[in-house]
Amino acid sequence: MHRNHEQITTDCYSYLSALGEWNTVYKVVFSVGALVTVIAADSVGISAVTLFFMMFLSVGVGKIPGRDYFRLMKVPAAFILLGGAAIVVQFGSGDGSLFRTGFFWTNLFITESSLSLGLHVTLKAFSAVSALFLMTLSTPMGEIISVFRKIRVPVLILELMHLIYRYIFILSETNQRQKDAAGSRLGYCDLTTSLRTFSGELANLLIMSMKKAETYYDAMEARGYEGNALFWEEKRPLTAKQLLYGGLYLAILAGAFCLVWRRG
Amino acid sequence: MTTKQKKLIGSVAALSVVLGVTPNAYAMHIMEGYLAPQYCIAWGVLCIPFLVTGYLSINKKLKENRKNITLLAMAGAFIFVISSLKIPSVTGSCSHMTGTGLGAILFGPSAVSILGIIVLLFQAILLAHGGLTTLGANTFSMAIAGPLLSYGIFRLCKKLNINQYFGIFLAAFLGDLFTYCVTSVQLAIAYPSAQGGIMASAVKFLGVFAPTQLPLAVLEGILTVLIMIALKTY
Amino acid sequence: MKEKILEVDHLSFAYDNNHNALKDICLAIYKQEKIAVLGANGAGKTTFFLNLNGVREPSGGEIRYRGETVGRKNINQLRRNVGIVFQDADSQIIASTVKAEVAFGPLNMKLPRTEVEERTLSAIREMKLEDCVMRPPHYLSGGEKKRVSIADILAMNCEVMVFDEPTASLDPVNAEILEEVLDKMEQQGKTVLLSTHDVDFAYRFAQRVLVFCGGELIGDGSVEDIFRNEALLRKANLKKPVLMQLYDLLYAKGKISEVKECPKRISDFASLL
Amino acid sequence: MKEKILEVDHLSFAYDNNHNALKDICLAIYKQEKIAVLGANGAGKTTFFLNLNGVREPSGGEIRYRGETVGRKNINQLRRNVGIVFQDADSQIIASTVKAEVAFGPLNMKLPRTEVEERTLSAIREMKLEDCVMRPPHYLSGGEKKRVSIADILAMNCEVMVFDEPTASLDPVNAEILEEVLDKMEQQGKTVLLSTHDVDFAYRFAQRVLVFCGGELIGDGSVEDIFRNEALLRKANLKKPVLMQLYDLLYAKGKISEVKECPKRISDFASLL
Repeated sequence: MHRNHEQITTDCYSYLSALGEWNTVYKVVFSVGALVTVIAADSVGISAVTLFFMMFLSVGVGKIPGRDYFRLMKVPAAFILLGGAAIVVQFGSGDGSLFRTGFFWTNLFITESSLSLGLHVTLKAFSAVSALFLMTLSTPMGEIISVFRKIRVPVLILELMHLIYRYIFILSETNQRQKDAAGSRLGYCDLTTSLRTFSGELANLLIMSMKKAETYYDAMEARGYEGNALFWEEKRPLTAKQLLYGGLYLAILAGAFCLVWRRG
Repeated sequence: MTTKQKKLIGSVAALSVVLGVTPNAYAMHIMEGYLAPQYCIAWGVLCIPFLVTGYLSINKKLKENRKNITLLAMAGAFIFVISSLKIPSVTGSCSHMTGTGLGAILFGPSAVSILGIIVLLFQAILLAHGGLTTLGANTFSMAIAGPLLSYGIFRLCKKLNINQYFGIFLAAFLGDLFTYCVTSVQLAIAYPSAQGGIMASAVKFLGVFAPTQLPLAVLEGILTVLIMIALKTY
Repeated sequence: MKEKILEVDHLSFAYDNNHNALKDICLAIYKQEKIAVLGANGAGKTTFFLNLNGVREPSGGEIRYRGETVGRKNINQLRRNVGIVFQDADSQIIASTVKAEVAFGPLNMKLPRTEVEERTLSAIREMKLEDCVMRPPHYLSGGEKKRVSIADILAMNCEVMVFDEPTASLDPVNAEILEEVLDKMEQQGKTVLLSTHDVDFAYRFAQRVLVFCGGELIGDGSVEDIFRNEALLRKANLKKPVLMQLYDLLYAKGKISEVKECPKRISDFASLL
Repeated sequence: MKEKILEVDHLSFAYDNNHNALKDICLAIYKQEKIAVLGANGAGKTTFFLNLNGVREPSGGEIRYRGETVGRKNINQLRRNVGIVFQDADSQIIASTVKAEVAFGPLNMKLPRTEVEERTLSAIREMKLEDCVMRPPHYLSGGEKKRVSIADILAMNCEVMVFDEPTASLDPVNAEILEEVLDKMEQQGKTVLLSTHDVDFAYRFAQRVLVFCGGELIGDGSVEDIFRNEALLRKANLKKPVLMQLYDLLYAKGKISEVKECPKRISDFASLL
């Protein structure tokens, strides 16, 4: 939507998604419910079903461009791949392994169970991320915070969340300008200069933000803030269509559970 | 070249390929879906006393002066932003600071616990780093354990009259390192090895993340010192 | 005699560091006045506005709102009736969508939900922001942000509207929208205070001019009086408006007839030549 | 024919989201030109400047510096020779004292220490900042910060100086200092590009005007040509400079003699009436 904030990856989709109209609490319950189901069920079938259904909701129904969706999925990939590797590869004597190689004084090896656990965990992680994406790619931060209010998170924390969310973008915009200005003065000409420039930018960003904080408070107070900020929350009706998708997911889950259970 | 060396080089090469494939080396956030429910809950519960202490200290600060709310929020946003910025590098790979050490030194460990959990939540929501169910575990390692150790070392070095900047370096470096160790142990508890159990598994997780995390910890230490020097002159 | 809304009585204000930001300001503000506030950066304009709205508490003197001295108890009344559009829109915007942002003021005035919504949408319409209602402020352009910050205050429906340097870095399109809003406010009978460095704009807009210099109010009078006072202009480092300079020049050369009030727009010149 | 310094050849630039910020810009910049860059916010002025300095890499077309195509290898040469004074002085500041701040550019150019110091102090003198040499820039007033940001670039001794909206929110004192600097640059034979929303200022300052609209260069010509082109002005939402409007009016009424070039200052009018 805009050139700034490229490093803040998911935010812009939450304002564009066709799922934005959905009832916020329902959406969060749906997403977190699926998330908990995936990790509690701990089953390949449930993970796979959830992964595909959540992708269908975000991309198919929510109209998030598929290419962007997979690009976002790559973000947690570093951790998931490394973590997966650590689970798959065992060391020790390595009896009954599929593959074994000497490594210093010990052996690295992969067993059938470690391989299947690794693949299983990787699938589960991607599935859980897709469930999280259902919420994050369709719910603007202000609405997520409104759900926290409903579950009685202290007002002080809510207020901090609102302000931090806003300030994140102000600071990152400022930093983009800092980077351009420093770059134009050859601040990134070599590595040592770059590191010095980078830390100089951050120090200045901190000072600037601390100095601005007072003006920001004044502006809030001038608009009637009395130590307990109230924020507008949109009312989003729960429709039959939204419930239908939830029902569909539950039906598929039930089917998958039956299959898993019958197989033993 | 012995076969051992070959294998070592091979595994290092394999790792760098993995690192090359993965565009972003963030600090150690345990990803969504990685922990079973009992661990999610256990780590969450373990955070509660620290978070309550943090909440009370923030609350007291605000009672003294209501205007601190925007300052605190700025501090939180600042921690988020430094953790989302790419550290300049020649190789083109990107890495990010954790900001835990700097945050603890600047704002104190109790405020950082609350700001930290908010920042971690935002990282999960806005950057797809970490997750909701793993929030407890991540908060414990990155917003509580790391900052507490950093702050402790920072104070200790001050008391022992160790060179101030060396103290800051140690605080940030060890805080980062500690975070990475705690995360590895958290993962090991969730995924113990068939042979050797949790200990062996912890060694594996430490080993697998070492190539990204060790240089990052050193860089974090250096950058924290540079930032503190720049701030000191004000 | 017009209704007196605000009275500023020997107002002084000092920041913590004892540096006096405002010294002994006395003036009264009447209903429907259009006042331009001039003076260099750091002359005290912004501090004056913050005192006027009650965000800062005077260190000396007092402010009376409709005859009533403003103190801790009735300060909210002042804040509700004097709205400030801050110079930097970013520092004013706090909510995560345009609608939530504009609703912040009315909502914190504890108005009923339907009225909050009504006022919010009407302010958004007035500032031509219909396309951005559900967009977050960080995806708006600079001009849109400025308009949001004005809509913020419009929705509070204040009696007195204060604009802190609204013209700085506005592009022509947004400057035009601003002038429209100012015209509309005049029709609605609002009192407007506006600080600016642009004397030509001040000359066109205002009936009355306040000149600040080093925390003191060194000039308070009609546009004509202030801009004819060469000594005052020199002291405050202000230029005479271009149109006034031109009128004077043309008059000296005998090319234009004498008028009571100097023309304020180029089109006004045509009939005089 | 004057020396050609920069050639912009079918330059395009797109941000990640494929929204074209600059489309097919072609122009050449000559030594000692004084160019005003006009256009609404978001029209592409700042992006154009960033491309000109090499901070942004063109997505299409190329820039030639003294005939040489700019690529990754010689980009630092471009940065050394085209200096940008950014609109927001705060985010330009990087060091913790005024002296270190001004020395930042020359130091990164890897100049010998004595020359760095010499250039730094001379830039500080030129911007009348002698009193703040060792002070942290963040504690200066807005006008002083702006002056520091100009000194930053002066110290780099660039051939081409770019000012991104330098007049926005400058008070009269600092505006005067800015005009002095611009005059001095003319004497030193520098090329100056300057973006502004103030057509009167542009009219007074520039010989040549570039007009941007929606990422395209829709106008490039002499001040007279551009400001006489009513269709262009309407398209870019620009007003005619006041003095030009007045000249036209006076001329239509037969009160002023015909001249080849419209007078640029009020004092110029006196002799014509």
